[in-house]
Amino acid sequence: MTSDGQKMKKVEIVIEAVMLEEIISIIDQAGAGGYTILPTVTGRGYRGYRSGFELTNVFQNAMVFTLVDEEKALIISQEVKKLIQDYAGVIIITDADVVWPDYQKDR
Amino acid sequence: MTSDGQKMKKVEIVIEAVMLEEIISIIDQAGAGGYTILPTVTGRGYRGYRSGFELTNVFQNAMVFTLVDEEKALIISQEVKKLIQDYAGVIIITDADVVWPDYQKDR
Amino acid sequence: MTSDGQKMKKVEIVIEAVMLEEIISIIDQAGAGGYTILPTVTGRGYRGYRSGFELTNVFQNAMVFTLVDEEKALIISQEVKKLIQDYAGVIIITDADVVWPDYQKDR
Amino acid sequence: MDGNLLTNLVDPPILFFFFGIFARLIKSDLEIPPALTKFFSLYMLMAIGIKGGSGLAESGVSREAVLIIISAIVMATVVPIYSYYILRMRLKNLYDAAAISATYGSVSAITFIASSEFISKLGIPHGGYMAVALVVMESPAIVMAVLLAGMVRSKLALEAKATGSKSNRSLPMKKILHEAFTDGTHLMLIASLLIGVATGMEGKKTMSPFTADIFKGMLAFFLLEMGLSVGSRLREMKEVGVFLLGFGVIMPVINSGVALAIGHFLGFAMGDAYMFMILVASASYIAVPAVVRHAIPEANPSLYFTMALAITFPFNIVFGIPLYYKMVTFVWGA
Amino acid sequence: MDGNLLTNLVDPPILFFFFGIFARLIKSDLEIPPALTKFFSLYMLMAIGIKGGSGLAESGVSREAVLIIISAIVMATVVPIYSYYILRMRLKNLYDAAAISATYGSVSAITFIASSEFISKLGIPHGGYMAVALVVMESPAIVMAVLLAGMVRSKLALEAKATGSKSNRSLPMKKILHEAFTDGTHLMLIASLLIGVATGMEGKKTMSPFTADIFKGMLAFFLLEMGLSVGSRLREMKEVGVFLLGFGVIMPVINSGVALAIGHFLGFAMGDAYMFMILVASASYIAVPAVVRHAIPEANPSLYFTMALAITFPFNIVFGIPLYYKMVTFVWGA
Amino acid sequence: MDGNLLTNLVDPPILFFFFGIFARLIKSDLEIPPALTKFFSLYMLMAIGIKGGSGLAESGVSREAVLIIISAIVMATVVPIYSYYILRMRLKNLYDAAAISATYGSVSAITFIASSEFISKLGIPHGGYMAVALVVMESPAIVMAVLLAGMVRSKLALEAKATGSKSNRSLPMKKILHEAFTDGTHLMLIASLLIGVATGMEGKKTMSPFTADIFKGMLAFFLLEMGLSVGSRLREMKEVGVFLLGFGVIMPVINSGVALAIGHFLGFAMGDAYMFMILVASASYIAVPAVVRHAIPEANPSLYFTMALAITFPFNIVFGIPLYYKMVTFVWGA
Ligand SMILES: Nc1ncnc2c1ncn2[C@@H]1O[C@H](COP(=O)(O)O)[C@@H](O)[C@H]1O
Ligand SMILES: Nc1ncnc2c1ncn2[C@@H]1O[C@H](COP(=O)(O)O)[C@@H](O)[C@H]1O
Ligand SMILES: Nc1ncnc2c1ncn2[C@@H]1O[C@H](COP(=O)(O)O)[C@@H](O)[C@H]1O
Ligand code: NA
Ligand code: NA
Ligand code: NA
Repeated sequence: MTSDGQKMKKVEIVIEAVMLEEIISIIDQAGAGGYTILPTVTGRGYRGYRSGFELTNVFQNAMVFTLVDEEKALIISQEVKKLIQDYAGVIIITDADVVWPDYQKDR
Repeated sequence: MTSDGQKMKKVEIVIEAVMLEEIISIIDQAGAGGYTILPTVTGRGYRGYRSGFELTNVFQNAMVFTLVDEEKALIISQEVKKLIQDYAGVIIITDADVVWPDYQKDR
Repeated sequence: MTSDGQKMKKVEIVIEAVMLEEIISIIDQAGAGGYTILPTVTGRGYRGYRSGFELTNVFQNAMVFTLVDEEKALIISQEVKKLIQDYAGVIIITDADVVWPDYQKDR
Repeated sequence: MDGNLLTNLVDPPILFFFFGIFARLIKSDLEIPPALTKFFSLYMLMAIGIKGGSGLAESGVSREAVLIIISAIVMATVVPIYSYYILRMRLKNLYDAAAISATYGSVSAITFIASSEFISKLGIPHGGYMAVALVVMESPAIVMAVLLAGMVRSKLALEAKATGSKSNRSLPMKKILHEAFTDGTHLMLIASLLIGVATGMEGKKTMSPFTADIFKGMLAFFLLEMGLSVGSRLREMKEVGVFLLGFGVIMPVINSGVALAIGHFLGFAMGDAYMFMILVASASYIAVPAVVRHAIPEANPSLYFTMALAITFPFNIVFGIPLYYKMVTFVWGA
Repeated sequence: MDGNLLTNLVDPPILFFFFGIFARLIKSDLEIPPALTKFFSLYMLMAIGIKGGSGLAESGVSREAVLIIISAIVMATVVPIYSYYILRMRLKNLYDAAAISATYGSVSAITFIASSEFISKLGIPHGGYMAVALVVMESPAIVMAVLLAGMVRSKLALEAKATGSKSNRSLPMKKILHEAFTDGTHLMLIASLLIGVATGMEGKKTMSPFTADIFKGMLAFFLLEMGLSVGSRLREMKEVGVFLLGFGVIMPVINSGVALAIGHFLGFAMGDAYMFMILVASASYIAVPAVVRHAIPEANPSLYFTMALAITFPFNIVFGIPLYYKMVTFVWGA
Repeated sequence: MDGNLLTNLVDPPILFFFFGIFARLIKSDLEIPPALTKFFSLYMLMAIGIKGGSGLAESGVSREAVLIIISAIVMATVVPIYSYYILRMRLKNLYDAAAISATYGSVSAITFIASSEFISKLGIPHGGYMAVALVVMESPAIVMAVLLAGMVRSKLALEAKATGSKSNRSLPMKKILHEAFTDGTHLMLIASLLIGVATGMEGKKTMSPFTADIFKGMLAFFLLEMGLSVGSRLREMKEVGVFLLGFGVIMPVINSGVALAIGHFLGFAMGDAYMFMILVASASYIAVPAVVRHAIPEANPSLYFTMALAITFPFNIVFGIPLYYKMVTFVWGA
């Protein structure tokens, strides 16, 4: 892959919007350096269509991803997996080459 | 990759917003377990800049991704490819490790 | 990977919303065939939480990705890397199989 | 019912509600942007609060006001309990029973508004403290439902003992209470009420071009969105089933009857009694689902949300509003 | 043109339109959030509908009303046909010709509003049924354009025979009709009209603080957004070319002339004739592009959208509104 | 301060501001959708512009108007300079000093509105040209700050010579000027002013149900959002530190004093002098940060934005508005 990138895991999580905060606290507790939120996505899955155009955000999804090393990816996916027994959601893990500013090389 | 994930394809499709429904019906017909929609994205491609800030959604894009096995990825990308001869759009396929809730393991 | 796709790099960039235009001009100058913008994302990183719900877009992020060959990916990531010394942002590079319409095969 | 009562329905906002349902049924792409829906809903609460609060500042807190507010809290606590026991007669998933109970114990601000318009048109006044009753009824039902769900959890844990791999992921009571009381829409109503009390008739006058004059138009848009939402939920009706459908139309009538009895026993004025019936008969589809989704994750939101929004809300708007009026005039003898 | 007529332009909403164009030309980052734009556009349709519908309830359906509505349908069908034949004299891509024809056969609600403000200021009334004419003109043009495009497709298929690798991906007529008739903005206008008819003067009075009093302010914001959109489209003007630019300004005048002749022949009242000219002269940049993008995917939206929005709309607002008035007064002899 | 002055605070919009802060402090999820916030902010500017412009059309441009506008430009240029020299006494990062100076040289439209409401309630008029003063004060401060930052850059470059790996990524002056003058909100105010001048009392009358009658309600929503924003910024207060906190409350008072002296020396009417004090005392949290983030990327927006929004804005609303009134009446002897 591109030379100066750092090999990391990109862990993407689609989740019910009401659970976004718990997901973020899982990510934080795993010691991730950060995360990015896509605040409103919609979708269909095992639990049917989640339209996101209702009066309540109960039927809305959010998406968040975090760039972490393999070990943290495992911790996060295990924790989130427990949550998505009860809540709509899915976890997607891909390999990624991440480029940080120089002064953040130590992540 | 992370141990308990299922190896799948993540098929991402950027498409004119007006064609979102056809894309979804292609995904459904291919037998995908679900999809996630990012309802408003903008972009530039072969057909020029698509700003998304007009009175009509004719110049707007949407994005959708579905997690499927290799075979379905092929079917979907072939079908969508036909559509994007006439409509702005692109198909992106990546390898992904997907973690489902336990009771959905059979996907 | 899926047969008829073209092997490319997907370069994703999360950046302060105010810098979106510079990022796009970097992508354009590198000769990329296009890009896709996710206009409002939020997140946390080295520079703290960027909520996106302020009166000004100074605390908001945007996300953009471009599909390019390895060489251009390198150029873009090097240029953007300079910018994210001063501005919040991160660069993520993944391998992707991209399917274009037939008449665009020459990209 | 005489023609007079059906005039409730020949009102632009109500007609836009039906239009919304229709548009969804014929699969139109009509859509109110979510940002506007959220704004309209905050606007409605501001309007109720300013009106109720300034009325309260004018009238002061009477003995009847206190009685009504206490009755409201009591009913918001008791309705979930008897609802739960009725529901568990037929529902297998007891968490669903608890969650549905919460929505019926709580209230719908838009039903309150529509009834208030209806009764004001008939020239019958009601007190500003009815908005306070609206406020105090929102949360107790949630607390009750959570207690019921806790009961269910303990019971199931006892039964299942070692089987329980699916760990209890419900929130601690403290966090639930925090959510119930700091919920944005809830706070908006409370704040508007207090601001109405603090600024009185002067404040009301300043705000009324915004909160009163253009109110009907904003309501028309909001009810249009409600109609669209109801329309899309109608497809999930088969999931709800006959028993719950029946519950969704019979329960409001029973609840309004209980409220009527209390109002008569305690000697409420007719307008107040009517609004009290409306509060008790209505079910919550905004605040309660938002909290209960966290508090009772085991319950299926397609059930409790659909019942409150797509069954009980339209039932109350179309039949309930004139029916409860018939009931109250029958007893009070207007 | 006398000064009197230019007063049309010294109106805050119209000035905000020019400001919008200017802001884009100097590359300002000014932007109306898309959610608001959508809301304003639904609001405009609600306002037209309530006003027209309640007017209709008042006046009843006269013989002239019926004549006007029939004429409207006829013109919406005929304009695309002759437009198409004019366009194909110079356009190589016949799909573009079909799509452009559709926009010119259909109508612009905002042009209708601006003209209605203009003529009302001059004290000349027009019937509530003009809003019905606005409604019925939206869809026939789409149907015509699709038929024309179908003709083109057959012809090209014949010519190309085995060459045709690019399969026909256009929608079946049934789906196009569904889209044309259930389009959200289209339904909103119809529903508002019907609600206006059903609730009459009473409904109008209830709604008017919202739909009439603050109307000018909402229009100012909407026209500002229109100006911004026009401004950004202006850059794509060179793609349009001299022929289409000429078409975009001459066609409305021709169309208004035809409408004038019909109106005179059938003996319309002057205000009605004027509004009929406006309808026929205006082009659609919201509903038609949304459907035609599906129905005729081979056509380039940068052409038909830009022409309707960035050429014909401003031309009508600035020159058309007073010009057609000159024309109608010349014939009716006001 | 007598009770009379505190009436400023017993106004629904102001109370909604405090409610917003409170809601954030107790971590409520209350939120105004960003699209609406943007709309409200454009609405406010439209309202100021139409009102000021039509007033100006009525009164014409007096000698005092010219003097005030010149004074406004001078103060917007001078305030950043002395602010910078005060700030660099303690701040290590000189870019931060330059950026903060820009916000204090510029102005806050909402503070202007709140003061205008306050003083109008007391029956003291001010000229339409005060809105022009508001306009002309926005940009000079930005230019000054950029010049200061340029100075810093040259100095640091000299000091560091070969060390400088972090290349200068600031924008060229031409682009900064473009941004400063074409900033959307800035243009909206200018355009509304000009439209107000062009359409005069007629235009004002047409627009006033929208721009004046429902104004207080829109302001209430906007101030609620301001309160929410202030509330979330309060957590970043420790980053700001004691020195800057002190600067944020003392500087406005000093600035208002300087403005008072100028106003007295040049013989402004009391209402104009008061509004001039407000302009000079207020700090910009919308336009300036948006431009300065590009123009001085080395500066930390958490400092300059938080100071203007979360310290100086609430200080002015709560204490400044009555305090500056005390000051002006003390000198003018009301
Ligand atoms: N196969 C899939 N591909 C893409 N997104 C999915 C898939 N399955 C589920 N999702 C997303 O995850 C959300 C919750 O899924 P579920 O819990 O299966 O209902 C859905 O609403 C989708 O947004
Ligand atoms: N090279 C690319 N990288 C990322 N997105 C692209 C690329 N090319 C096209 N797109 C996206 O796909 C949409 C349609 O592309 P096109 O059909 O090439 O105009 C664009 O508006 C972009 O959002
Ligand atoms: N580890 C990470 N994972 C995902 N997104 C990140 C990560 N670090 C930073 N970001 C995103 O990049 C933005 C800027 O990062 P930073 O410059 O580190 O503050 C953040 O606001 C996030 O949206
Ligand atoms: Na209830
Ligand atoms: Na036409
Ligand atoms: Na200032």
